[in-house]
Amino acid sequence: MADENKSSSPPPPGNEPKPGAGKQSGSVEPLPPADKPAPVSNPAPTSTSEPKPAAPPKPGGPESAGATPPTKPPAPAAAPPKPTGPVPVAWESGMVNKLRGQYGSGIEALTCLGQNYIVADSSLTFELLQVMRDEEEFDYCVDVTAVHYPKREKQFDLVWILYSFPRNERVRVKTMIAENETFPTVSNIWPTANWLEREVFDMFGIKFEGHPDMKRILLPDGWKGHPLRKDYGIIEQDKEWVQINLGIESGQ
Amino acid sequence: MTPVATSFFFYLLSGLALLGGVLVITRRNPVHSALALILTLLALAGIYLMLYAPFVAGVQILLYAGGIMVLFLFVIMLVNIGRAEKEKQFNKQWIVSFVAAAVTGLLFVWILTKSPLLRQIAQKAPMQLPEASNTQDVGNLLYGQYMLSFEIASLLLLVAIVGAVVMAKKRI
Amino acid sequence: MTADATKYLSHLELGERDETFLDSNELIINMGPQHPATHGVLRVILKLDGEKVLGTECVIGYLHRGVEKIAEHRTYTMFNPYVDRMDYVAAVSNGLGYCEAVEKLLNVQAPPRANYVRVILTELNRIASHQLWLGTHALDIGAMTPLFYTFRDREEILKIFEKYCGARLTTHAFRIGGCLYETYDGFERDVKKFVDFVTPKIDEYEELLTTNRIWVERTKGVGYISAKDCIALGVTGPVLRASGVKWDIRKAQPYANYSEFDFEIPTGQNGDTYDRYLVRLVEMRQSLRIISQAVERIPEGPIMAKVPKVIKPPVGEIYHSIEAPKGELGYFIVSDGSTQPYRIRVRPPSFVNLQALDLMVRGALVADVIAVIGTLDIVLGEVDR
Amino acid sequence: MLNYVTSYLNSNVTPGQAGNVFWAFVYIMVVFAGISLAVVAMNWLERKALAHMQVRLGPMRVGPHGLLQPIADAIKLLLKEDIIPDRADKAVFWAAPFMVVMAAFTTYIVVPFGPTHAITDMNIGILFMLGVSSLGVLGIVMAGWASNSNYPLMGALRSSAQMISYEVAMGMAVVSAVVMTSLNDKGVGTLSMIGIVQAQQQQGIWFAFKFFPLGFVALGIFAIAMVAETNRAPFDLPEAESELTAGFHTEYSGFRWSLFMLGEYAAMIAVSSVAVTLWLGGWLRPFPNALSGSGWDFVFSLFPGFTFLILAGFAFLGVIRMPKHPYFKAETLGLAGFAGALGLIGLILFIPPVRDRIEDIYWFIAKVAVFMYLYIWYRATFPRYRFDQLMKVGWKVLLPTAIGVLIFTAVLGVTIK
Repeated sequence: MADENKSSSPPPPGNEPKPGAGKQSGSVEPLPPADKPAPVSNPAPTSTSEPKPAAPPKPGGPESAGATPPTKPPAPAAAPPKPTGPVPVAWESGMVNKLRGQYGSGIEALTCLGQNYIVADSSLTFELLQVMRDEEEFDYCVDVTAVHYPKREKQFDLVWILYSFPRNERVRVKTMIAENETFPTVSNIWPTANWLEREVFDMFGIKFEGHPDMKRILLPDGWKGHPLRKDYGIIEQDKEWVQINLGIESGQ
Repeated sequence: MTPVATSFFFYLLSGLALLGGVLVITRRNPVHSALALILTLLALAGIYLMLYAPFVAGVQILLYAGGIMVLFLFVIMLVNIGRAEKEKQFNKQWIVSFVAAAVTGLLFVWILTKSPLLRQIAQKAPMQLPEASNTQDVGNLLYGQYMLSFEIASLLLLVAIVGAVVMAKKRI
Repeated sequence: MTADATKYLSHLELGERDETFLDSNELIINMGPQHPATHGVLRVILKLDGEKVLGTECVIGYLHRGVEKIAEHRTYTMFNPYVDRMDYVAAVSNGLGYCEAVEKLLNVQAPPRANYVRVILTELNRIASHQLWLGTHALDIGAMTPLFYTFRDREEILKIFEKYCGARLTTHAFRIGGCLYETYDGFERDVKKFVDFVTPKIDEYEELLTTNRIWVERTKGVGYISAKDCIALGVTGPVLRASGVKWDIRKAQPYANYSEFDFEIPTGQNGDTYDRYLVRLVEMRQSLRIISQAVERIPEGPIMAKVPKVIKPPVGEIYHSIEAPKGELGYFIVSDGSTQPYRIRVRPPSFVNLQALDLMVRGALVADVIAVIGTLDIVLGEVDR
Repeated sequence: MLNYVTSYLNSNVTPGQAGNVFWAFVYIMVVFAGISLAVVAMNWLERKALAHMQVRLGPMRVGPHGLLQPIADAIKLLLKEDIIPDRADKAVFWAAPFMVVMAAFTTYIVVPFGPTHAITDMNIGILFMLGVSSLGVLGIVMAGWASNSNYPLMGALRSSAQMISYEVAMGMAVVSAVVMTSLNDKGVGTLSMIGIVQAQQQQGIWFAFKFFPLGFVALGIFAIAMVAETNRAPFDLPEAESELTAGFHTEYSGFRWSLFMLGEYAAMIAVSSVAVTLWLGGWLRPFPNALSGSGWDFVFSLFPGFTFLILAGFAFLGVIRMPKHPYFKAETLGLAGFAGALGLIGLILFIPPVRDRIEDIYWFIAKVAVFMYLYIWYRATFPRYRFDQLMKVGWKVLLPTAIGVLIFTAVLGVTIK
């Protein structure tokens, strides 16, 4: 599968005119990269060459900065910029439109810092992932992970980072779930999710339904607590486990 | 070669052979039994040497002690020894077999001491076989006088090999 | 793996047992965590029928240090050295991935000269990593000598690292926004000399192994994995390429300034250990190509972009991945606008690649398990983090 | 008594054949000590040669150029704690290393270092050799089983299967050499080790070159099978470090472990001696027929002395290249002394009576040394075979070839005479 035509040529031609970079509203000025003549003049922000088919031109792209290439890169604003943060904007593409048509307001497709992501309702997410795999050819699940926001009502962000070999495109799918809420496993869709979900379970305590082997992967089986939760202190440990299994007072 | 301390080595080797034989049946652990059997076989090889039959001794070591017993051990090692050790070592007929063995032994002793024929042979016993040509003689006999039986025996072994393969592997 | 997963895998071969009357017990063997061939503290539980592998289970985590947790309690700058300790044989690559990810979050770009230095060092590190892999892999298969050859040549790379940044292994060579150190006098000369030195050495490794009958027998057809399975299992890097997928992040989604260089992506067809070996050898040669291009063109200019002393990225999240020697190394960083990352997730190539072990060794022999662990090129520091 | 001792000196046979217990005992002691010394030297040489093949130096610390390293190793091994695993079968665990060593050393009873320089000459010499060396596998199997652990058990299983398989091919190759001995007037061959060498002398050709290439192929088969028999690279599966940690001797330590090593190296020398005896003319010097005559005899008899002088020269070169620093004074002196001793031995070997007596032994050892070097070379060059490939090589390549060689040898022997 994964044909060569995508891999050998850098990004698909569709996104070349568009500078792609995040439309940072902040004052951090990107440095124009190519100021010497010899090499290929790469359009300003190569680092963010995430392909985004048919994205609308963003306002205030950095090409204005690239247009004034001094021999010395311009110093950024004298005062350290106040990070106001890039603002996510809606992500438009054929696929997104199709998905919107299918799920309506259940999903929200956004672009931030040149990267696309979809925030979906937790009830829709599994189906969405299945569709992404089977119909949209996102055949490679790069990563499954989670983020813990203890102050939120739905405490966990579950994140799937997907990549499509045929489209050479990355997308993140995010959903929110509450503590004690389970989520159906995607290890049936992408076998690679097997260990990744186990790690999420190990670190956050999120259980995946239907997972073939839902147990801890990095920490020992009898360990109590899930270390990547925000309420788990950095020097916290399962004292009891350490004392029983290692025969020492404390691991610290 | 002039023999040295013949009787000492004879008793030593036969003692070892007997000891090994007894250990084979009394040890509970099958690996120990197999090792005791190897001891017996080696002692027998020594006795063959003393009887000026070096070829038989060599074959005894090469085939029995070095080949067959290694295969024995190979199989035994894969057996669950823990279970074998818990099982009963002797079954109920041990009295019968003991009596039979004792009678046979007595019979041997009686023949050795009473039989005139054997006594005749025993008196002729110290016939010196020429060691130097022993192997050649064995070869001549096997491939001359006993050619047919030798070949039949090898055919039998071939059949046994094929049979073993067929029995061991369900699909070939 | 569940039965459903087979839909996405081309084969899920369950080791078939020979039917015999002599039914010996299945043997459960615990390989590791102390074992000469598990490359650290990997523990593999093998279910064997004689020498045949019926199934495996990897037990990992013996080197777990909670890097992701530590990251949440360090500033962005302070966390930088920690990433070197993950894949410690390719520390420079780890640092590149992390620095670029944070730079993306900050929307800063490293100056061109820094990019060139980064590319040179990263490619040197790729060669060093592959050399270490080749030596240990050959040692696992029983060929002792390549180990010493590769270590001899890897030493030259480490010398360059040491001259550049003072460290040989955990280099911490890059900083957010560029490189901290200007190249030392004679850096270009050293790198050129190294390229000239190591090019014939790679032929030397090949001479020892590529046509060696035993080596070919031990590696051809061993640890086969198809392209479909690779993608389904998320396996990346040389393993994926050896299965015939021409995919390399340096080409597919170029980072740093890789788009400026001319190089090939080697691929194999058979997806076996031998092809992976060949692919990695060609990769070393291609890396040398990149290095010699880069060192010719290295521009003058600043080596560090202007970044604030206190790095405080705006609220947001970023996923940035690079082609580490072992596969796709990704950083998913969530920033809450403070000086400390809210969450850093490392997507380690070794961890994901190791998952394919079970599939690759089912029905093979014990000796093949060793060969496959070697060919996956895992580093337990990265698997466990 | 003195009479008994001196009477042997006039005889023309080995002490075993002469039935002289005193000299037999002396020979046994000399051979035992010599082999042990050879194993120690081999240990050093292997580490050094391997190191230089692998662009490193090898032992350099203990003594000049690490010459005393084997002694240091021996002391370390003897002083190490001797661990017997709790769940091991103690008696068998204890006996296994002795079995290996005994099997390896017993074979030397029939190894002919010269026409009279053997402990004894048995009518079944080569058969005895094969038989006793095959007992070594018993020790390995015992060790593997008695350790009561999975890795040693797997090592033992591999070892027994491997040795039995390769013994077959090995035996076939040996038989083809034995068949060659019968190509004389009487048509009677011999299994005696001395007889085999004498047959080569009579026929005026080393069996390796007889019916070329048949003898050479047979030697090749034997040379491969003997590597497998002694569990050395590339056939070192029973102790494959990267797979089975250390195979059958994983659980052994200290003295017992060193006995395994002793047995392994002694067995290596023993099988090499068999190869030399059967195919390379044993103690015969090169070209005994083509370059015959007292002049050539004299030239060839100078070889032992010159060899030692060359070795002494190398040692002196080492002395010259030693750093001129007080720290190295003791080492320099030691190396100089070593060189002096070698040179002295070389000079002694020029004395005519010594020269005549030692020449056979010299040529035998020189030929064996070539094989020992091959062992080291293999180890530096080859990866390890996998178990099924090993079996394939043994049964599907070596055995048919060996049978073919045997048949052709027999046919040629009958037709050509």
